[in-house]
Amino acid sequence: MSITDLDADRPPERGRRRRRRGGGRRRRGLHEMGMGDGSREGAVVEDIEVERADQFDSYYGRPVVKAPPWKGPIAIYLFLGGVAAGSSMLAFGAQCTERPALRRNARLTALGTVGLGTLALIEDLGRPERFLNMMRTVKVTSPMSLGTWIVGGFGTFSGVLGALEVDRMSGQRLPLGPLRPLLGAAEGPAALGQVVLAPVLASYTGALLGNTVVPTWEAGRGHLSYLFVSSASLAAGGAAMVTSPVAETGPARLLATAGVVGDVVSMHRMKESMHPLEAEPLETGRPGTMLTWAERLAIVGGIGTVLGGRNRWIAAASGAALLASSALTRFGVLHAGLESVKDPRRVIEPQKERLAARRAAGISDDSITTVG
Amino acid sequence: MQDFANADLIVIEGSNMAEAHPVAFQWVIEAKKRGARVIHVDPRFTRTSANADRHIPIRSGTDIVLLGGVIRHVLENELFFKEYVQAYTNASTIISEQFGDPEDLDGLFSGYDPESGTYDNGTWAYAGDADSLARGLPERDETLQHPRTVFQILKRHYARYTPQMVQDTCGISPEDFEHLATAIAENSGRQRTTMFAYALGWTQHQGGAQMIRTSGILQLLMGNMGRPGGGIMALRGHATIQGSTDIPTLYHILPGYLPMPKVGQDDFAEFTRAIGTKEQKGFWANADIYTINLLKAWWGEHATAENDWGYHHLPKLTGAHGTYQTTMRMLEGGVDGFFLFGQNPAVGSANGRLQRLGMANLEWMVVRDFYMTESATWWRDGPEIESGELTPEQIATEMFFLPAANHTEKAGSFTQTQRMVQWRDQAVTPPDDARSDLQFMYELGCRIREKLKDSTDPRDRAILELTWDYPVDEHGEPDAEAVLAEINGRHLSGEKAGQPLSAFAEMKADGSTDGGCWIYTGVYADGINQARRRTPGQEQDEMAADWGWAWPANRRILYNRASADPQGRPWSERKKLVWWDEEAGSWTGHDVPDFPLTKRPDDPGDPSQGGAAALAGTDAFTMQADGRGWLFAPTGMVDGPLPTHYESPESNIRNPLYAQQSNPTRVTFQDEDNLSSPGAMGPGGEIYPYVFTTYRITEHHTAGGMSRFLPYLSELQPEMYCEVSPELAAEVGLEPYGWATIISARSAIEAKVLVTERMKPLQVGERTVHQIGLPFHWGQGTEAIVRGDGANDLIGMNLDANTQIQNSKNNSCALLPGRRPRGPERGRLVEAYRRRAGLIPSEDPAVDGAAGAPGAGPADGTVPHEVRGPEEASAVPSGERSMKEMKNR
Amino acid sequence: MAVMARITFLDWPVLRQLRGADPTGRGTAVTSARTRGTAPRTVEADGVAESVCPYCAVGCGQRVFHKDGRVIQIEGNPNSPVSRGRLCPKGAASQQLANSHLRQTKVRYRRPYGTQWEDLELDVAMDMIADRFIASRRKHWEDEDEQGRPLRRTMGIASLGGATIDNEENYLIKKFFTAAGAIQMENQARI
Amino acid sequence: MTLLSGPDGPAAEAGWGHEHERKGFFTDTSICIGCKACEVACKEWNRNPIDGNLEILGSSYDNTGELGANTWRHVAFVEQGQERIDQARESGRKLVSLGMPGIGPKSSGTRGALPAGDLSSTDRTPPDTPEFRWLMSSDVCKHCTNAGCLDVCPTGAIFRSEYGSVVVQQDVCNGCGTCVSACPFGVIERRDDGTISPFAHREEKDERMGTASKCTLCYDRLVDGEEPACSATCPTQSITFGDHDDLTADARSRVADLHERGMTEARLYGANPKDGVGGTGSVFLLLDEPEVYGLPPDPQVPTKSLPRTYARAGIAAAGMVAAVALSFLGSRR
Repeated sequence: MSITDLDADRPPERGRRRRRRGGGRRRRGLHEMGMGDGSREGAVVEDIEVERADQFDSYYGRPVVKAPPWKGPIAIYLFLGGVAAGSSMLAFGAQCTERPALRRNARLTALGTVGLGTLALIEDLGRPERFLNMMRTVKVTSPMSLGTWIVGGFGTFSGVLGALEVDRMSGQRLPLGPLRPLLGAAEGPAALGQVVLAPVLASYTGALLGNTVVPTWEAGRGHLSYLFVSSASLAAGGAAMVTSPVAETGPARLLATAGVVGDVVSMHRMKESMHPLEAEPLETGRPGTMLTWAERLAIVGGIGTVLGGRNRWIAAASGAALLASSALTRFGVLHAGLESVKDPRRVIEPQKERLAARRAAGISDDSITTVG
Repeated sequence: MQDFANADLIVIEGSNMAEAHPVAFQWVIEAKKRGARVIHVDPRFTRTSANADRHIPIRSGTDIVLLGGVIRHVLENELFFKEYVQAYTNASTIISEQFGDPEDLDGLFSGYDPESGTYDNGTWAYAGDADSLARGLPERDETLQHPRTVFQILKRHYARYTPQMVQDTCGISPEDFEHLATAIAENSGRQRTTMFAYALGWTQHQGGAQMIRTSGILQLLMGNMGRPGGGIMALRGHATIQGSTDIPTLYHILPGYLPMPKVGQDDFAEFTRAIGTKEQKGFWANADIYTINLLKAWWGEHATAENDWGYHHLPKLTGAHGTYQTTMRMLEGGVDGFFLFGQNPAVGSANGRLQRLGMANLEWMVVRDFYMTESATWWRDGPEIESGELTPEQIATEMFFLPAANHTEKAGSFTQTQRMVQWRDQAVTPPDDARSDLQFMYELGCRIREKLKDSTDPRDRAILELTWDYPVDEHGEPDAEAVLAEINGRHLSGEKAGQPLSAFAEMKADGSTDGGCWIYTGVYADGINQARRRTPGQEQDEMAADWGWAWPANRRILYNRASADPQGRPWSERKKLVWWDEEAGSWTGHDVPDFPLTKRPDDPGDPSQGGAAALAGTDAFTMQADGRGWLFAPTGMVDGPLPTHYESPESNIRNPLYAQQSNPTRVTFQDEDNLSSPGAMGPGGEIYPYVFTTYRITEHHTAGGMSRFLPYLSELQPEMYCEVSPELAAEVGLEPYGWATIISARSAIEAKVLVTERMKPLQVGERTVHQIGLPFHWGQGTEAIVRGDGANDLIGMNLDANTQIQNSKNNSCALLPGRRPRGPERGRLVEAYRRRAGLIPSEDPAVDGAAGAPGAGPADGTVPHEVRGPEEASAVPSGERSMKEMKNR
Repeated sequence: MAVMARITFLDWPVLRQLRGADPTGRGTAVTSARTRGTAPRTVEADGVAESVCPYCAVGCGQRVFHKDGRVIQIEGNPNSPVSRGRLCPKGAASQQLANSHLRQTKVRYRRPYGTQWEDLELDVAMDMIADRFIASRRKHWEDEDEQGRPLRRTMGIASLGGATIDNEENYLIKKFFTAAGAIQMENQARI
Repeated sequence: MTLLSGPDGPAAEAGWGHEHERKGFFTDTSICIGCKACEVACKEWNRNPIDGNLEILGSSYDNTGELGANTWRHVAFVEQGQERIDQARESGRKLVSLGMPGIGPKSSGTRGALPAGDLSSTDRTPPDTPEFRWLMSSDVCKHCTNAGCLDVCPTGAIFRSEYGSVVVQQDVCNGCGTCVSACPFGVIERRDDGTISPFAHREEKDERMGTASKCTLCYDRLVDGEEPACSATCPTQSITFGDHDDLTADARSRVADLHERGMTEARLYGANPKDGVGGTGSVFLLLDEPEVYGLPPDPQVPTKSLPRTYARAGIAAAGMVAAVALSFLGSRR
């Protein structure tokens, strides 16, 4: 509407700046800017416009729950922790079945990945210098607390075993002095300890994410551990295929293949068990793309492993594909979760449905909303 | 405040109480919990409406029609409180034969002088012989049947204020009107009371004082004055805005509502007789004593009976010298120096542009504030600098910014909205150069006196003879209690010499006492700072008489004699406040009785004496010369004895009641930057088709000097916005939370758009009226945390003649989507609209479009830079009404 | 880690979990020494001054806690019969009113046609203002009007006050300005 | 070892014994005037940074948006028309008919000296202003009986106080952020930015930066016998503080009173100890469905299903062990 010729002199409208806090969280979308009637707003989540649902109420489309402040390093940790766990189990198997190269490489992989993973974990803390406060308590109600102790123990054992392997590789040139015999004596217990903690290390992260109210993770509560151990298995297998000669990587290939099957199956079963709104972030947007590629790479890697695993190059390539697949799975799941909180419908709709279902089933005394 | 809880119905009109006075609103909630109803009448649905039982949207500026309609309703249906009306109001008083009502004169009262645009109120007088009138005994007809009784005049005056008229003027449905009228009728009488609360939604109109009068009439008719849970609560907006009218820094009055002398009042006796005569009833009969005591307080031993107590030291007024007149004078170059004591006129006063241009025309100015407000920095970052019109290099004004001490850094008293004086203890000393205004003024005075000490110029005598010696502490801060003691007054001679007075009745006319503000006498009784009394509220009844001190005489509810029937018995057990105790032979009750303590209810009064002795036992309105509550105000109002509806000057609606469109006494200033839309009176009115109204919100304070510099308040309301209805947004093409440009005949500003159903278009006759809400807290500058365009830039300096307060509530504008132009283009946009509206035709500039139009104010455009309406308006203390009128902020 | 270092071994929450009544580590077992020593900052105040809110005219009571010459907290005064201890957002922000970093505590001076603020001694500023007051008062002095009636006033000086200045301050301003003949004295009460 | 709090109440279960009554808030949104004094008093006391970009957020008068690291009290503003009010009234009525703990005997005890007309059971005429309403509600940490944030905190930084409130020890927290994802109400958040003074003193260091942050129920005031800053300042006492049991009783009688006046839209939120978080320490009276205020309709503390989640993790771990074992067994040389 132009009333005067002076209108042309107006400065352009400023683009809507985002709120500083909360990273990319968007405070309002087009629909919310409607009439200030906060009760009845369609929601706009980043980059995806969800059509306005008339039955849907929220407060200006703002999130009901918050995403944890977890960024890339956490996905890296999830990935590396899985590789470490699987590798240590391969190393233990290799130790038992006398596959020295696999044993050595897997042990070193485990040490490297758990070390880097721990650094990533620390990096993501708000106050990294207080990392050791994790060791103040043991809390059974906190997967993070238990996980810290698991990582701590696993890391210690990995350190012992890694040091041994490095010492061996360098022809016992590490300046270990009197510690060397001790270290040697510790190999057995350390390997045992490592292999006991490893599967828990691989699976607890499922509980870590599952034990939240982040819609997609919460809904995946019953499946995430399966997905994560599968992903750990295929990644560890892949790592071994990259690092070790084909002669010794038979078990790794089998494990990787099993991992691929577990990965694909558990992901599908997880999605099926979810409310469509909760599953949506796993299938759309960047996380969806990552997960699609994760699946493709897993399948390609799996086929490569099965069909060409005895060829060093194909094995290495397949291993790399599997590693990438696992990393993408972790990134995808992490970001799908972070994404899922942005649309309050993913929280409200499933909750309303479950509340209605309970009421329909005659349970009406457990609602948070009451009239007396 | 606490008295809200005693009301059965609370009508909040012209106030957004929950937002502007949130803590006082607890008493409204309390009343609601006790079962009271709350009705909110307001153009906007606000946070007050959200907590009311009903919100009635009203077209801004039509309150007199709505309440006039209720008055008609209760008169026609005999729903008024007859016993009360007969005993305590002037309903039965007969008015002069010469009186002519707007009903007869099509919108004008008798006595109008079109030349000056003012009334001679001689024809509004009571009937009766001069001597009886002087003694407050006019002719009366107790049957109320005489056609010239106030009662009958009132009936005729409001006869056409019908529900239909209410609908056609206010845009209020008959159902809403019925609801309000019925609620008021049902909640008045012996058993129940209705309370009105208003604020700037009434005062900031040209005719605002009359809006308050309308509710005063209604409350008198319903018997709600002087009773618990009744009355009219003026919700004032600043910590001691009541105090600053009681002890004024206002041009037209001296402390205690004594007027400033006007030119020609060269005789002291003549001056005091103009305030109150010795023969008249009530407490104004002693005006001479109050004045003498004030002059004694100021000039001490130099004030003697021989020299008229130093009366001739007082400067004389020649007209209105209000803040807007001063602005015009600044623009003309007639003012050199300007002091701002914590005020931000660049943002807070009407027509911000003229305010800033005025300041740019000074030689020097002193800004005393906590922060670098826009009034301190306009010369470097004001809108006129942005537009390139001015540069600092062109501005000669020498600026002194002196940091001020805040309320925790000095001791002193505030008087809150219910006249209660409360003392603040000092917590800490002010930082660095920060000083209290007390210290600043005292020290400046000392320095000036020192510099003039050898002067023989008679002009300087008033300064040199001034009592100007207060004890100071080690930081040079004067003892505020010593000042309070002077305000209170003391015995100067006799056995009590040096002791404080305990009541203004102790003041003497012989110079043996002094007192700086007679209504505050008693605040320092017994040498104790009564304002500092702090008996916890939990340990007292609701009246809480031992907390602080309320003037006069620690009385919490004025005219509380009226809470008892003529025989002195409470109207009802439920609404008991003050009553006659036959055994004790005195008035008693929960409050300090507002009546001579031992005067019996059946005392006929002694007309041969003046003052309190002349009051009859039923003359409950003790400040009035006839002892009655005034339904009809023969004096005191410059625009008529009865409230009459006029349209706002910029209104696009023709006055549905009279040919007279706008208030004929309204005041305006001619300036090319102070133009007005002709509204319905000229073709150009349609160029500014929408009404805008400005207001305060909870999160900010006035011009922002005490809120926009505070992070925690700034984040709550960070940007200037306008509130529009969905219908208006659609009509204009506004995007929610996008930008809009609002253009008035004065300026153009931009604001974020809040599209909300809280704004409702009103159907008024054929026309759909769209109202736009604009909070006025923001200003253009660079120092505050949050900044924005100032709504007051849109408002003209157009004043109510009674109070000289500007009309901020009802002005017209155009509305465009998008941001306003930058730089000089902003001015061009404003000009383009003016041209289209015909406000600046090329050959005949600066003529108000309303001039010459039928029924318009007669002298529009002819009086340059001058006011219409004599300043004596609020300068004449005529009792109840004028007390109230002082509260119009 | 500094925090860990301060914790003695026996204070280690894991041991407290094992020893005490809080095995899940969600209460007494995990409190830090600082938490156990928690105290409100108001207890450290040197004093509490009873005051009144400087914003609107309701007149809510305030308690001003101060320490080392600075206001550290302002709260509602529960004893006030008007406000019963409650404050609105502005009243609740009054501590910030006193301590905001934007507060200006030094005299600033801008000379005619100047483009910047300059520093100025308070004493010098007061003297300059007194000189200007006297000069402007004289320059615009009016002894009488055109009809020869006494006026005894000056139109050269005006003032506009907010309504947060105390009664005592208003009184001195009114008193001095009136004595000086400066009648153009106004207040927020007319805005 | 109980994962969730038992019948003795949260404080007792956390090792405090029974010395103190459980404290909490009752926020009666039907008398909230949206003044935001609670937000300011909270920030003043806790010296919390301001939020946002100093821009209008586009949600009526709400410009702080939501509860978070810096804003511990948040006032929501919702504008609604007639249709929505009818729906709210209807949904409130339905709650009654669900056979939930019913409204107690009718009482008009709070009416004051004069009975305000006969409001017998047949008169269910809703009060005035039915065409439009503007809801305001001050939200705050719920101080859940079973608090997700507290349960998942790995450092013990979050603890249950002797008053039953849930408090973050900011000298302990290392900012892992797990608690953020465990709060069903989206309350707790890690403070990653924010400053009290936007222009001056930007360098001013907030020692609490990087740690999780939320309402402490003014723990540092309670220990001295003071009430929390927000409830102390609330002009209309929409926010009240006190013993949890008393407040819940008040809340119940208030909701009964409103229903009696025809305001069937009134309902309580958090007053049911059987709900998914075991009831909340902060109880609310709402005038519409919780989601309208940004509250979850059926929050569940994650810990409730933690045993099952752990079991899944165990099975998965076992499965991995089996897979590895089989891999070696299956590829014997």
